[in-house]
Amino acid sequence: MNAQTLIAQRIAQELRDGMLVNLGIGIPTLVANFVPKGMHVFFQSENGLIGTGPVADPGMALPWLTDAGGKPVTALPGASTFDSAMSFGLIRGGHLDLTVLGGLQVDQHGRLANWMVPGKMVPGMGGAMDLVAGAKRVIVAMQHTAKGRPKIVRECSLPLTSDRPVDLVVTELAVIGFSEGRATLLETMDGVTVEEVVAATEADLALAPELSQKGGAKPVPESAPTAAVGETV
Amino acid sequence: MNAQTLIAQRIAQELRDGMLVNLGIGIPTLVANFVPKGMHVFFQSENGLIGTGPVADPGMALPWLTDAGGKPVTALPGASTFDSAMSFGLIRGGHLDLTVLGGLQVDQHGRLANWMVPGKMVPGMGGAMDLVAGAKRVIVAMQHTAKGRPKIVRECSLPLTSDRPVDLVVTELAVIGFSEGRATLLETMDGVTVEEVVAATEADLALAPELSQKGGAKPVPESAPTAAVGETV
Amino acid sequence: MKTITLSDAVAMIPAGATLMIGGFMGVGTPEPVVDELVQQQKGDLTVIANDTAAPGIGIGKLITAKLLRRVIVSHIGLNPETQQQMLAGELQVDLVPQGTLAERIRAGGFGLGGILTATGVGTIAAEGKQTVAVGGRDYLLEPALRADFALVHAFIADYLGNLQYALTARNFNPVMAMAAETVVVQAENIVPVGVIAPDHVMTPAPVVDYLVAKG
Amino acid sequence: MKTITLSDAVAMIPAGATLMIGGFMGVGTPEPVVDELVQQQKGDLTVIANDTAAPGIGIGKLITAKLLRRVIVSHIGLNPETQQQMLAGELQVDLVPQGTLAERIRAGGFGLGGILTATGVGTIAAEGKQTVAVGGRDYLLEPALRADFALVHAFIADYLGNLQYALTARNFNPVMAMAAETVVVQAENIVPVGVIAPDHVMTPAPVVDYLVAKG
Repeated sequence: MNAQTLIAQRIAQELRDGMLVNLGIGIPTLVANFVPKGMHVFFQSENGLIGTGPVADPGMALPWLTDAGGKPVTALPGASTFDSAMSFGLIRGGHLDLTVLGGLQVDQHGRLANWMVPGKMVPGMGGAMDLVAGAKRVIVAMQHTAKGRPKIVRECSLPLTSDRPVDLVVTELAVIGFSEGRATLLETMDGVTVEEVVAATEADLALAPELSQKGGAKPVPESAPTAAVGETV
Repeated sequence: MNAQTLIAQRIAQELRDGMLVNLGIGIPTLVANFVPKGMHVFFQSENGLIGTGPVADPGMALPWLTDAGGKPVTALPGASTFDSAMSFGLIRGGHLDLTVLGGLQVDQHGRLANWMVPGKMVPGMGGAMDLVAGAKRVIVAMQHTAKGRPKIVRECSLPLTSDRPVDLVVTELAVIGFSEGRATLLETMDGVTVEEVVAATEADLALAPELSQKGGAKPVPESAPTAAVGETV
Repeated sequence: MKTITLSDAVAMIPAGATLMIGGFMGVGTPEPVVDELVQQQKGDLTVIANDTAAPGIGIGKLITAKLLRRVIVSHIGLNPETQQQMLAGELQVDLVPQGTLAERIRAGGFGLGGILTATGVGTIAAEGKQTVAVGGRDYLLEPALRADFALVHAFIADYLGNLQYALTARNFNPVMAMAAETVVVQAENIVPVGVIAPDHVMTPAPVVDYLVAKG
Repeated sequence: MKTITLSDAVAMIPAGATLMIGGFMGVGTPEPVVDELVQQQKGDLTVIANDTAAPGIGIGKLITAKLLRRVIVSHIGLNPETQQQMLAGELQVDLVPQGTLAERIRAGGFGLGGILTATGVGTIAAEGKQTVAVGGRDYLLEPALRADFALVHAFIADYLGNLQYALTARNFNPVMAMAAETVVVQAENIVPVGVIAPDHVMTPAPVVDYLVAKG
């Protein structure tokens, strides 16, 4: 199992029946592949859809039915559509139970930077600032390091997406929470030691008393060609 | 022709093709009976309807299709329905071309009081404050005096509905405009003299250079049993 | 979304709760839910709604039963009992311009702290309100409103909780369905998933907490 | 509402105008109107929209043709030409969080001076913005946006101008149809009055100024 799959599978364990969930582009999108059997989850696309289904079969795409990346998707039975004001009303108004987003950096209080690299990448924040400020629960799905440098840092060098801390960061090495206002190592992935996680993390990590080992396989090495995927929303 | 009909007929001359119009309860409602032949006007009910039609025939009323007074109405072909937020978006957002409202008092700058009499009648402002603040054009339909006392006054003794001046007041005696920031007598009704209007008006009245005599009949006396109708919105 | 009996739905509501109740002069009010509130004698309630309808209709029944401590409404003119209780000091009545009321409720449901409106500037509706100038024009800052429960009437609900309203019975229902901790829906018709087309859903299923089962 | 040819519709728009253009990554953008803007070489435009799409798609065509002076958008990430023109100082790019952009446009069309949102607090999106506390929480005061023209795409328009949008092509179109001095609609289907049921009208006819006739 590669790092992306490992991360997506672990995040899928956070899903609950009836949740309204918004998935960012990249690794977050993969979470939809691992919804537990028998569970009904509503997936929102912020361009105006609840009940987003998989990509359309060849020849079945409709130009008026797309995901937030503009790619043709399908709609599941019970889907609903609405305008952008309503879509972000759902996001900001406490109706979105969970958002899963990519990340560039997370600081030791859980504050996320994921929308720009000054002078290099200025795509615009799109819906990211609303999602982090508004969702009931925010999970960041990202590789633990980028080109060998930690992405969970003392202080973000990149511009913040929100001053509201995220709830959970899931990487191919670990699950880290921020409920106490500081980075807390909750789980290590299968075959990963606490020492390995600490070494790959710049932020000070508290250790949860119930620290456990999860996940199904050794992560792929950092140099795997998947590293650039899912870093932006 | 009684005073109400006279007023409603005169106001109907202000209608233009394609206008979106909101009529208050009382005399204003009668304006819908005098839309010029061949002209298409959209009537809004602020409870969420454009294309309000006449009262339903016996046995044809639908409990989910009512006017702003809660009375069953019909909908004309091309009607549309919407929620209260949208309804008042249309009113405040510059989309409502004209509102016709009843009045208790109008001051010499055109500011209207029509929603409460402290200690006596406190129905609530309903949509009146939004209508006066938001409509492109506001016309007040009211009898010129109440129990012999002028209703167009120097200063309103009753609480204002808005600080935005109305555009026109139409009574059974006269048409008075406020475009110059002060009450200006524009027309007298058929058979009414300028002196009669001035005598029945407390506010100082400027006389329009093109002052003309309009309307089809002598007004009914003030004591007519219609006097209490249309005073509130 | 869970289905619930009418009796259990109202039993969830504690005395003293703040309720948003859909409807405009009773049209679009979940009448069976109102009747059950009277039946269970839930008292000391605060109600946020367009109006207090009339005696014997919708929220008017709650007024007559003296179950309300406070109402936040735009109009009480068609219910003389509301005025009587207000003048007798038994009922606090907060009057809010109708468009401002709709936007304050919407703001509560859409995650906005409030909105700026010119409605009410220079009137007694501006008393105690902060005034903010934008682009040279004065606006009142009107804060968001939320409630413990929204009691919503729909024309059609599907098994998931997607809602469609009918004609002028829509009014405050869709904004209230967004603005409460717990959303209870009474629907005239309950239909299988897919009967309401995605483009015709007016309130999406995930915001609905309880759908009252047919008796 | 008047019907108008595509050519005449675009001829109305002066160089230097501010346009709201519906669409999300090109989906729900009135493509023929965009093509005609390029054809008539309307320049120095300010565009308010969700994004600048991609080269060859929707607003991307206006970028490629260098017709834009300024864009107010939430996202430019899928159009490298937008970034190039921005870095070269040829194009002013104002980035606004997507939900804030939708609400600022809605506020412009709904007669609100602005709205309060927590989105962007503590980030560079808050720079130069007034902060207002409501109920102990900080919000940014985000002012209303309006435009000279709204270029709207609808799935169905009736002869009066009532509009219905399809699925995710709705996006910014309904709020923009409320927020401009002149509203120009390009519809995939034009139908007789009554084909769209009152409850399914998403933009009521009176707000539409021009409906582009089929070529």
